[in-house]
Amino acid sequence: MEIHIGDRIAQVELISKEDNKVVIQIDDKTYDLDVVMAENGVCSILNNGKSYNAEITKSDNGKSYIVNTHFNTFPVQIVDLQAKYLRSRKKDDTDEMQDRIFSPMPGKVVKILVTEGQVVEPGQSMIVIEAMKMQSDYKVKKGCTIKQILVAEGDTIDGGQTLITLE
Amino acid sequence: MEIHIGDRIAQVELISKEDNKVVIQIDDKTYDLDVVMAENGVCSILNNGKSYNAEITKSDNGKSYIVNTHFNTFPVQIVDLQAKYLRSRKKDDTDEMQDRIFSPMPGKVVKILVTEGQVVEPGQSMIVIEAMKMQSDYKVKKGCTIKQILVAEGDTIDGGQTLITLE
Amino acid sequence: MIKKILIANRGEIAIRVMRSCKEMGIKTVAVYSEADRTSGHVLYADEACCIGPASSKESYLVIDNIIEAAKRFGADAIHPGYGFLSESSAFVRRCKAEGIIFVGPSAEAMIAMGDKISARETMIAAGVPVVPGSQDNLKTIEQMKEMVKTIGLPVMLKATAGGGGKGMRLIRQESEIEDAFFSAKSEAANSFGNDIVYIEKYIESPHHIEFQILGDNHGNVIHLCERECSVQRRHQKIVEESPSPLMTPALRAEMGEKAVMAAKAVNYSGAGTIEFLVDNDHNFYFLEMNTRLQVEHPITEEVLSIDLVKEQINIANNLPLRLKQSDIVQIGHAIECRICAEDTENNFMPSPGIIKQLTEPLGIGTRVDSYVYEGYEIPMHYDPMMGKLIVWAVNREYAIERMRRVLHEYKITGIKSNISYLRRIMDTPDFVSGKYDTHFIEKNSDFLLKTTYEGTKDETEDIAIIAAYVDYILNLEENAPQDTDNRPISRWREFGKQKAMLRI
Amino acid sequence: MIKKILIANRGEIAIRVMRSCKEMGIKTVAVYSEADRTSGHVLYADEACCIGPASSKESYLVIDNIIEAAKRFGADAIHPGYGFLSESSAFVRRCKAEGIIFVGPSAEAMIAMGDKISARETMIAAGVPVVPGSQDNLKTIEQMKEMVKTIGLPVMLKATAGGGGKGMRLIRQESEIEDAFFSAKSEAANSFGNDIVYIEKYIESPHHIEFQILGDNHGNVIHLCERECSVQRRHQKIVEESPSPLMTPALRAEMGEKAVMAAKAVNYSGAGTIEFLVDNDHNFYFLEMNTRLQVEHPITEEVLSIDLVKEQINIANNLPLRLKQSDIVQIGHAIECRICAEDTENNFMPSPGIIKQLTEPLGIGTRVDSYVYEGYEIPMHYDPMMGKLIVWAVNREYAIERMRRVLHEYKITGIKSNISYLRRIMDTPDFVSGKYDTHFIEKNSDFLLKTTYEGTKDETEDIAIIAAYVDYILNLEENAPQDTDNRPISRWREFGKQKAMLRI
Repeated sequence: MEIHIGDRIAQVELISKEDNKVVIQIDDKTYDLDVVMAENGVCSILNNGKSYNAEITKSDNGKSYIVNTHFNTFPVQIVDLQAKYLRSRKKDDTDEMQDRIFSPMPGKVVKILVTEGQVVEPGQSMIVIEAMKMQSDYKVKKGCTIKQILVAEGDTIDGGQTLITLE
Repeated sequence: MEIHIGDRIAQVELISKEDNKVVIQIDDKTYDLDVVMAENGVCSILNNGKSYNAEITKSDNGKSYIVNTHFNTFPVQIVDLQAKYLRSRKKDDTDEMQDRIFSPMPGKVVKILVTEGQVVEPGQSMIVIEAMKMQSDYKVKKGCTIKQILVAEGDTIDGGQTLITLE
Repeated sequence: MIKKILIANRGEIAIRVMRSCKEMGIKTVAVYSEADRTSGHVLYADEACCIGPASSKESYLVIDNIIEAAKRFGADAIHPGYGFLSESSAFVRRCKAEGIIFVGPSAEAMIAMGDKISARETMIAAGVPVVPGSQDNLKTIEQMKEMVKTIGLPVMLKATAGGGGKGMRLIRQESEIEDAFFSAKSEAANSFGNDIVYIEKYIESPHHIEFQILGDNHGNVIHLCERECSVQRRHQKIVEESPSPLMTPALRAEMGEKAVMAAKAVNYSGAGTIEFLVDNDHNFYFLEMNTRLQVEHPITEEVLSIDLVKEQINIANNLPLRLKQSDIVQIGHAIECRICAEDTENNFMPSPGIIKQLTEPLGIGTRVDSYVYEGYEIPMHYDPMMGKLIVWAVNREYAIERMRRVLHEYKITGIKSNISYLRRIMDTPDFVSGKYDTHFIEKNSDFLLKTTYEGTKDETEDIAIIAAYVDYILNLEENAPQDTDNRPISRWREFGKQKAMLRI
Repeated sequence: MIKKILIANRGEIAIRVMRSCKEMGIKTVAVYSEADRTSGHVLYADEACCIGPASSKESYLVIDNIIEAAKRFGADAIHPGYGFLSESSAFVRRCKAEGIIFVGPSAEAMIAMGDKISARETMIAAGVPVVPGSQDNLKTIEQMKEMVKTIGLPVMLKATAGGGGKGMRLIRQESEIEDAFFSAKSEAANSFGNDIVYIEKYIESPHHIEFQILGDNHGNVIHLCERECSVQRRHQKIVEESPSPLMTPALRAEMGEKAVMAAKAVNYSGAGTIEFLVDNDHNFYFLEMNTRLQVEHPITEEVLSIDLVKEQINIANNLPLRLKQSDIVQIGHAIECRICAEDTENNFMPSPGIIKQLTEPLGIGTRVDSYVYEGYEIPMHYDPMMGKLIVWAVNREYAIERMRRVLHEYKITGIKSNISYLRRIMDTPDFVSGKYDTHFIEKNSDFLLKTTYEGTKDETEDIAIIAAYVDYILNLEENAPQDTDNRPISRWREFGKQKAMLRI
């Protein structure tokens, strides 16, 4: 199975499993492990006696993880057959296409700098969002037209909520 | 509805509820409250501005609670219609009847002091259980006969597990 | 004596104040905005009062609402914490008018120190050194040369209307004066339509070092030594320590004396902080006074073994200072790290959200002042600081080692935090050697933003893969294909969103 | 220098030791029994090794297994913690034979102090006072009277074969001697078939006070002042404090000197504790020596600002003591409470189980040394102690106030704990006044077992009812009638109980 971590694509296979002893192959390395996992996502891994702790949070069909190990945070994607299929179908609309503006975190709309129907240039600022006393403005990557503005100044928004659609 | 707390039986009624504002009547007192509850059972109650925290754990059909407030721990029983019905049916076999020996906590069987078929006297020790370096011996309340011994010396036992049946 | 204190603040500082109140047997009243019902300080207090909507302009900054809460709950004193209304002289006056004790200085002292220009003048009059220079308009090159002679090189030439470095010139040699003067003037005129320029002494390798002071209502003032606060990013302090690695006993005595003079100049009562700029040659200049408790006050508490909040309350109770200057001797070394919900790798973007897992460090020499807990949703409306991690050890080297240990123990997921960034600060050679100034973060930015840490990249990546993979398999096995995380979105459930009437 | 230490222990003391190792840059190896895979010390260590089944006789007490683990992971030293093998001279000898440094004293010192009779003789020879008396058979009433004259009244007459108070007589006056002698002898003969009796000085109002000592491999020994440990239940310490309320500077100097003599008498190296019985008149008697770190060592660390584990490791590294006797000055006051999983209202029955919720106290002057976490299942195989809560404050009064505050913050559910019992100790007049001895728990048992606390009984009961009721309603609303608690039984899931082969 394929697992994506950052830019790396790893081939991962479960070789064997007995109680909490697991053997997992990642690319050309074989790991002989003792793994226990807490309900809250804390994972203790003993690899040849070496003790690692990882904290995981997941989202998106249970196949998309954020994993903390030591002082690192990794995005990890499980690409099983279903995910592969969906990916292949999605190939057409590449990530390059930016069809909306959203904020990764919740916040408040401070200012909207464009109007519907307006033609905007690459790098032009669309909207200013404030969270935790800090303002960020969101820009378009490519030239496009503002399709719809879904929020108003003063609105409270959620993380990931679509604010402006583009075309 | 009836709620039992220790020996006390309280009449509890929900008068109204809007968001986290609730009005609850307990016996002859009416409480106007602001209540929020965490998934892990921590409950914050503001009663007329006074801030209380209670931590609850529950078991047994979700109607039997252990509640910690300040430095007190209370057993709380919700007695709804279903529970009332079950209780009325149970009336026949009173708590007085002791038909088994069990340990409230997990542990290890250190010694079994009786044999099957043996007639025992009130207060006679049946079995010695060890947990956390401490030994406790379990006695019968009334004279009876040992029906069956379900464990052996050296066994690891769970809390609540029947160890010896009596008749 | 004060029996009940309302804490006009939120988050970690509200809890910090309540802890000392609880120890003193003083009842506490929390105030909270609608976004803060589940905040730690509400749960901690004896009583709590909602004072308005999420926006602090409509809640924590509304004097009327806070006074009303104090009266409703019969609080005889108000502790302002830091931020919000803590430096509002209007609030102090209002408390006085309402007969409520304000735990802090008088409105007059606050006003005298609140305005930069009047503070500067007061300090000059009191004999406390300020950054040499003047904000007078330099009209001619002769005036300029005269001024440079008084101040001494290097100087910074600045445009009154300036900003973004425009119209600014650093002058190190006399030969540069003329050119700088004319070019800056014309640049300023072109950029801002205003060619007024002035000069200030340029402080090389500036250290931000502040002195904690305590004054009582009986005219006694002492200083509680210094805190080194030069680890700053955009004027936001990140790491503080005490003692300062730059400090010498002689300099401490001298700066401490000036800090006491500064406080006495405004008849200061309560806890306050005199901030100085110090250069590598130990010249020091008054910067400003903070007329309240500082975020970083715990490091002073640790090296002096005192409780500043208790001292504040004693002062508010009209008691004379418990301590004399001769009692004040720093022991060992303390470091504080501010733990923030922010994405250090993404331009320090704030990262509000739900804390999924939280492990706070414990054990010897460790202090955590925080207000968050597992399952808590950090609101987007306020400061990203979740708490402070403070260590104490016998010396600076041991304190750094301890800070590394406790940052290693600190685990938080669900939101982004600056913990690994702080951990890297503890490994930065300039920090380890103690040879750093306010340019530290800028100078070491590459080192500080290294993304991998400890062990090889592949190894830690593989561990991350294993953790995710095992979780994935466990879920498959449990035959419970859940669409998203089944862990709580927020531990706090709003009690009945549907406005139902229920009768059981 | 030591690079890697195996900690031959579990729970809080294993983590305590690892914390100091981590700060010193020393790698750590945990050992664990099959019941301890998810114990905090396994998660904390750099490496971990399973050494056998749950029963400590088959794991933590098996010298071979521990030595094997040390060799496998290349540990150059072993720290024994307390309990388990920490006072096994056989283990010390084995370490030596295997070329592994044992962080503790020599086998010889351990043996000399391990046996009560030889320890007593060694102490008498070294001039350290012991409880007067002798275990010689008193055959005649004349011998008895002679002995009483030497020891002085009151004395306790005991039967060698005795137990349960049989054959025991407290003699306060000379006139009682004869009667006591004959009646005890006949009682002993009847009860045990053995009439041998002996006498010992009876200590009224005994205080259990111990002195921490440190010795190095170069013959230096210092004492680190005292710990008051008289709050005991069935010889189990519950609360400890330092300094002792009974202590005076003169007595401290005298007892400290004797403690150093005691340690020097056996060429002691490492950290150790000399336990004394002290009466209200400041007479003190050697009780025994513990040749290891004590559970209550943190209160010494707090008042002296040192890290005893680091000192132990430095000594094991053959370094001379870092501190001189003149450096040792207690500052402020520290109290420790032992947090145990036990049902104080039910004869202190141990209460293993799963911790459902856990909130540990934080903030100024607070130290928590523990190993449990939310979701952890406390195994039934070991000691019920989950951790220790330590506070420091400027004086005893403030330390008690702080301890009340932190016990209030400490929340633990799912298992029974002794937290409210400890809280009541902090309110017991004898404790508050500092006038208590080893009879404290017995004397105050009624007060300590009061079940309600703070506020009226009805009020707190109503709050408990409300919490349960609201949870019940919430569950009804969610239309998710679950048979039992839907919160995790244990957070730790055994990875795949069914022995399946899976290929994805």
